[in-house]
Amino acid sequence: MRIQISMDSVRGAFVQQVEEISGQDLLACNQCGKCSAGCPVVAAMDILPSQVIRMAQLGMEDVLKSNTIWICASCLTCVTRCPKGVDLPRLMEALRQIALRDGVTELDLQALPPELLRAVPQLAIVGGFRKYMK
Amino acid sequence: MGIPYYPGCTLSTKAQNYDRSGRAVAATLGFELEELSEWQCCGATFPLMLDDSMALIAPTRVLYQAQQAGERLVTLCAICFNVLRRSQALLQRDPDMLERINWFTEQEYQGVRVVHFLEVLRDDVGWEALAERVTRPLTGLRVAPYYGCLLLRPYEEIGLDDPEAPTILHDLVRALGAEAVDFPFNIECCGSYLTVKEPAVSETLSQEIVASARTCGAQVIVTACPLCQFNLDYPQRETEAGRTGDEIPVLYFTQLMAIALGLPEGDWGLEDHYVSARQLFAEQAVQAASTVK
Amino acid sequence: MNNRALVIGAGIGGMQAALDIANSGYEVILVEKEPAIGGHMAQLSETFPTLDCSQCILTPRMVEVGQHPHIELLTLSEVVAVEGEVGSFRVRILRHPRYVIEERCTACGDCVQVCPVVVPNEFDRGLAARRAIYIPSPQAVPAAYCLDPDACLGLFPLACGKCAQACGRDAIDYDMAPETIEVEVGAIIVATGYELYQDRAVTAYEYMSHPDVMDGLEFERLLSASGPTGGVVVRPSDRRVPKEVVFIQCAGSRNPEHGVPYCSKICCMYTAKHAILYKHRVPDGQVYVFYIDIRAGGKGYEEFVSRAMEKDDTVYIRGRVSKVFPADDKVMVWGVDTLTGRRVEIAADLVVVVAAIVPSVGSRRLAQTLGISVDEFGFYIASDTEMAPVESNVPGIFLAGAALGPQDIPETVAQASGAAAKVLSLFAAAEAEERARAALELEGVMDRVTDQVLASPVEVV
Amino acid sequence: MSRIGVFVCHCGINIAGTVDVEQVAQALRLHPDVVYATTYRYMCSEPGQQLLREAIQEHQLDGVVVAACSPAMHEKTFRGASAAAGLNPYRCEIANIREQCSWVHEHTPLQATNKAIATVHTMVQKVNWDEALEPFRLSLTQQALVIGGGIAGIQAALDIANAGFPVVLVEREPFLGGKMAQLSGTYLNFTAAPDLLARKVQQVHEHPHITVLTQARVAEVEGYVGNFDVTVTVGRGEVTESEQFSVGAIVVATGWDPYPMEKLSEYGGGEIPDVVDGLTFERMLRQGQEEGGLRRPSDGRVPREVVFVQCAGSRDPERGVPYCSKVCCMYTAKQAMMFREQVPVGQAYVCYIDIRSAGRGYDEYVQQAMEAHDVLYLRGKVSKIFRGGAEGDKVMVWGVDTLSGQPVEVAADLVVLATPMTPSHGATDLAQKLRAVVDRNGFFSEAHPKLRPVESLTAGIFLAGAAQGPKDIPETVSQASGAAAKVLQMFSQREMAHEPTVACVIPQLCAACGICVEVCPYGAREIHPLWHIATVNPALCQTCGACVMACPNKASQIHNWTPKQVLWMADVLLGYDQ
Repeated sequence: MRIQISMDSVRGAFVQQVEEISGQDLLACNQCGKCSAGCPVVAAMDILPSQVIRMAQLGMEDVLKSNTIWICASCLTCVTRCPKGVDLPRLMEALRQIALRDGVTELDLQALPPELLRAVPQLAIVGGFRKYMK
Repeated sequence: MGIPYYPGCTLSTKAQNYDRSGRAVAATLGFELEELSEWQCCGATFPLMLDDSMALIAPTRVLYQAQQAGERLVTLCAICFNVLRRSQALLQRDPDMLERINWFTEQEYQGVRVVHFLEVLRDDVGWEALAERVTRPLTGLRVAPYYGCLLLRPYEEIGLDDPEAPTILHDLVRALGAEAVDFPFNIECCGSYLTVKEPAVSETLSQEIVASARTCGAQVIVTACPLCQFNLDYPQRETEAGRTGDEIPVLYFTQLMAIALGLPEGDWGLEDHYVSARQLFAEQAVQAASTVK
Repeated sequence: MNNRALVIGAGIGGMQAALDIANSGYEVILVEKEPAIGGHMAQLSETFPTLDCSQCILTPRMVEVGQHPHIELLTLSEVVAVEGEVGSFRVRILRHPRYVIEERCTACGDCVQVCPVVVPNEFDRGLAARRAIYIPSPQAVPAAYCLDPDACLGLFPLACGKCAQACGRDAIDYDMAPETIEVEVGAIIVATGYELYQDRAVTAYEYMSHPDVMDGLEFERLLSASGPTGGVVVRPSDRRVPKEVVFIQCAGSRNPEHGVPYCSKICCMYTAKHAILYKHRVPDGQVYVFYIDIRAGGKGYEEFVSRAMEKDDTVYIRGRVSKVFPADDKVMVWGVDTLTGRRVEIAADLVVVVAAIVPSVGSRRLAQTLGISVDEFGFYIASDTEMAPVESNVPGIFLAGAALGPQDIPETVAQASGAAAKVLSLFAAAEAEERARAALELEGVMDRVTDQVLASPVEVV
Repeated sequence: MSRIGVFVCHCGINIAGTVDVEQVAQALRLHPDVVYATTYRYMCSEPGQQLLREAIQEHQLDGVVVAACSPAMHEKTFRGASAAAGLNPYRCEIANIREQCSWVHEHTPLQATNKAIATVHTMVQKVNWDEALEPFRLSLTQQALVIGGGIAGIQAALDIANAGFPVVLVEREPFLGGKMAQLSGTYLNFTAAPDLLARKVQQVHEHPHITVLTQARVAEVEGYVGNFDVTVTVGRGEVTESEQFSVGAIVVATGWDPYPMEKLSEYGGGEIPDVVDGLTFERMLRQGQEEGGLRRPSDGRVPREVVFVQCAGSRDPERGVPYCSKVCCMYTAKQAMMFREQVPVGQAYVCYIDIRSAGRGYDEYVQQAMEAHDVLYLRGKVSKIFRGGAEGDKVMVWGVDTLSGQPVEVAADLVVLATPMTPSHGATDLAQKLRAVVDRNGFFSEAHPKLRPVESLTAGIFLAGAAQGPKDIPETVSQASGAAAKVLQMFSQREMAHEPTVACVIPQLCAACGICVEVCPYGAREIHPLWHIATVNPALCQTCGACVMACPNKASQIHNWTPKQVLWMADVLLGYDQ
């Protein structure tokens, strides 16, 4: 399967939406990979954070199916070290929002072990609601 | 002297020991943490979307309430600190956004300085002055300061310390007479709210962090964030398999201060942890008990 | 020591070397095989990273060379034999006939009006046509027309003769014959430049077979305000404005199996420049660049590539292109994005193959004539590539520019001045020595006189 | 009544595509002072200049206006052509109808044409009042100063001295050789750098025309092109002595310094002893050659796994330097191979973003590192480096391979950071003394990035080597010879010409108030002790106009830019209302 690349993908509605919500210029990223190299949660991701930007640059909407955008904990390690000043956490947030606004819900509190739910600090739940639900 | 203080949700509930020790320590040093008369949740996440001004309303309300109380607002929770400091920075550089929020909330927010209690200690008290107040020096105790994310990042808006090689908690630990243990994972993320979505991921991260601190010889980890504290502490809880013996207690820096500054054991709040630190401070506890008598 | 220099090749490298020597007061013979000087730089639209108009900065240099009292310019000429050694090389130069008397031609263009032959214009890389009698470009130096004997309907015997009839100054001479002249020079600088690779590794991308697949120099002409389209970017097949343009870098380069193994050095930068210039001309267009590594080493170069990405929305795709083929009115490009690990295809309106740099035709033969070393590709080899980069293995013969290997304009200019410095040192040192010898001789004479005076009997008063 | 000729250039379509050039010529033909006006496709081309020369003679023109591109581009060209036809070149002026007209008014051709006509009219008025000036002839000192005794300075000094001209070579360190003296090997010869350099250094020391001053600094530079007076302070043992030199030209070859390691805190720079920069590693390799084996700094053990981190600070506009340091890809490949030669059981890893081995033979060189020396290249920038390993004796490197999409971790024995080449410390200070310009990164700016790469923007000051920007040894050597060529060209004559369009003082108006002396940034003014008026040193004047603005009496004027001329030009412009 070949991915078709054209103006409709690289300058399409998806790219525009991501850039608009995040306020980031996707093409400012030159794919050096430093974000992926330092990401503390990269082990749990199915694709690298730099690949998330890459797919967004090329207008590949199936980036929304990647678990990486949900694993990202907005720890800001990447943006602290990015040589080009690309705010990857904002891009991740934009992608999450696009998915959430599309009706995806990623948080299921019922699925959590009850003892954890009882123990967890309030702000984790508030934060979780904000990050994973519409 | 009183400083307006925002505890936030977690410090009013699950992390009361942080709140209690913080207030007690501040009072001892001559600062009264004066809780805002009215406040609500800050939102727990700084809104990262440009088209989402709604999420800014909650933190701006908090900031407005603080403005009524004074010029600066002190926080203990690193997450509240991050949300409020970034919100303040955003409103300051984006007057249009400020106007929009003010219009919507029908208030006249102008600006306050959001500081973390650690900054008060460093800039108002000073490490030397603090050291002089120590009555039960933690000599020989190897403490690993764990900074996490939100106390330091993003540097442009937070600017509290060097984001790659922070020292503020190190300095505090040293002022209390303990040894500060440097470990490479001290600015790695604990997983934050992943704990409610992917607890396993978050647990792996916290194990790495704790293991790194242990390898470097730490006896106790200190932090400034209730979520970090939980994420590092909870996975070390006693399970059916029992304990490994490798556990390291995870304390708030204010608890360590309360001990070193000679406050009564009631202010320490050591009872609320999954890994107990009591053993470590048994000597100080005896001293505390005798002082009370 | 003969204080005259020979410079072979009148592109920007040869011109710079010639000017540096001539401005120091020495005579220079500048030999160029084409009818006009300026080399490839004259064909360029703008230059990176400042986007200066190439002709605007080059033309004054060309005119300076053309009018310099110390430069004898021999166009349509080739060095065919060299004898002797440093200080006294005897050089035979073959001068091909121009069939137009330079001094008489006013470049009025009356001849062109009547010439019935139409052939592709080399200066515009075949994107436009010229007549059998032509001038390569309006700014050409020397500003004289020339007759292409291969295209002309016939010179021997004369088959047409219209141009001579049209010429009001009797400047056209069909009987001009090749001549060989012999000159003596003290030093030689070789600056014969480069060509673009046109072999298998680019023809595989439909270059030569598809009108909308072109090389970098063709694209330069397409962008140039003085080019065949006046700087309007249209594709050759249907003269429509291409909206999606694909650049294939390393076409032939870094390809030891099918092309050349070396990196051509300048392509990354001129591709970024092309992307920026194209976007200026077609603001709603989109550029894609397939690359392996982006090689932007040089002052302001990294920043320039960033500008192509950020300001002009160029999409860089890391991976080689495997196949290019026609698909309806598009050119289909099959490549890969090695960063996502996905195969990609782009239906392009225009494809630019960024072809490798190879030495100009005849560099091997010239090397043989001069006795200097060449590598397997035909690039000249310096005697010590690190510590003596402009000196050949023959004393008195120096090297400059892309004939030594791919390099960009500033490097070529600096290196050409470097080669000129070697010649100037040589000449000036010889002059100083001569002066010293003359002084010594004079001193000798004086000594003898003194001796004689002293030897003669002196009367003490 | 003047006899002025007007020549309107089409510049292909650059001007004629917007401005109606015929109409411009037509309008100017009506001007009482204009006796000839025409248009041509490319005035700068040889036929264009021929046209100008012929018209000057045929119509006995006493002034010329060429309406074309910016005077920065072609003023010299057309003044040269005018002079060739016997017209005083300072009565040839350029009306800029391209940069300031056709290009900026592309969408309003009518107004553009009117503006072009007004512009040309204005310049005709200026020519009317232009004096026929003659360039000054200035004497020239045929001695050169070379600042910096690295390979660039050495090469430039040798080339100038070999032509028979005396050279003063100033080096602030006790020895010549610069950074190259610290290298173990060059690309092609792993062990030869010291020998290659030593040979050149010896040539310099033995050269009869070169005066070498080590532990010396340029303290002061007075004067101007052709006649600089330089004060050099030389450390001799305990004492520092001052020496004066007169030189005609100066070559700046101050080289580079490594980027401060402490700035790379996420890489443990300056903190972890086994994280070193490229230059330090060169010294380690050299020591390894001499002492029979490479050792790492912390514990003197032989490093088995070495990670080379490229772009450690380069290509990082956010926190490091924005530029690419150009030479690191190549020296890293070299160092990786040299490491393998000294530690055959070792493994080298190179973390990179793009491999920049551009040029003939360079890509093959990196391929050789990969194929023959098993160097493993990982595409991705390193994020974090810290102490680790079971014994705490390893250096942990967190990187990524963006090609397999996997984060990677290497427990290395040694990490080599390819840090940026930055301008030599003190370069900006020196630039100030020389009145030369540095770019925002602190490298000396060349006069033109394409065609004048070895000249600075200040006359008589030339550039060689990494002082102008990152460069490797072969490029530096070529360029240093290039700078020498410019000096030799200058020295080929005993005199040099200087533009006459400089400031002057009308003595009757001058009150000797001294304001002009204060404002002149070039030190070109002084109050004459006897005549008691301000005077101008024309060789120093750069025609900036500060004195003209400052003079309360309008006594300070610039030749061919007199207040009278400017006001009358303004009159023409303002009165022109269509």
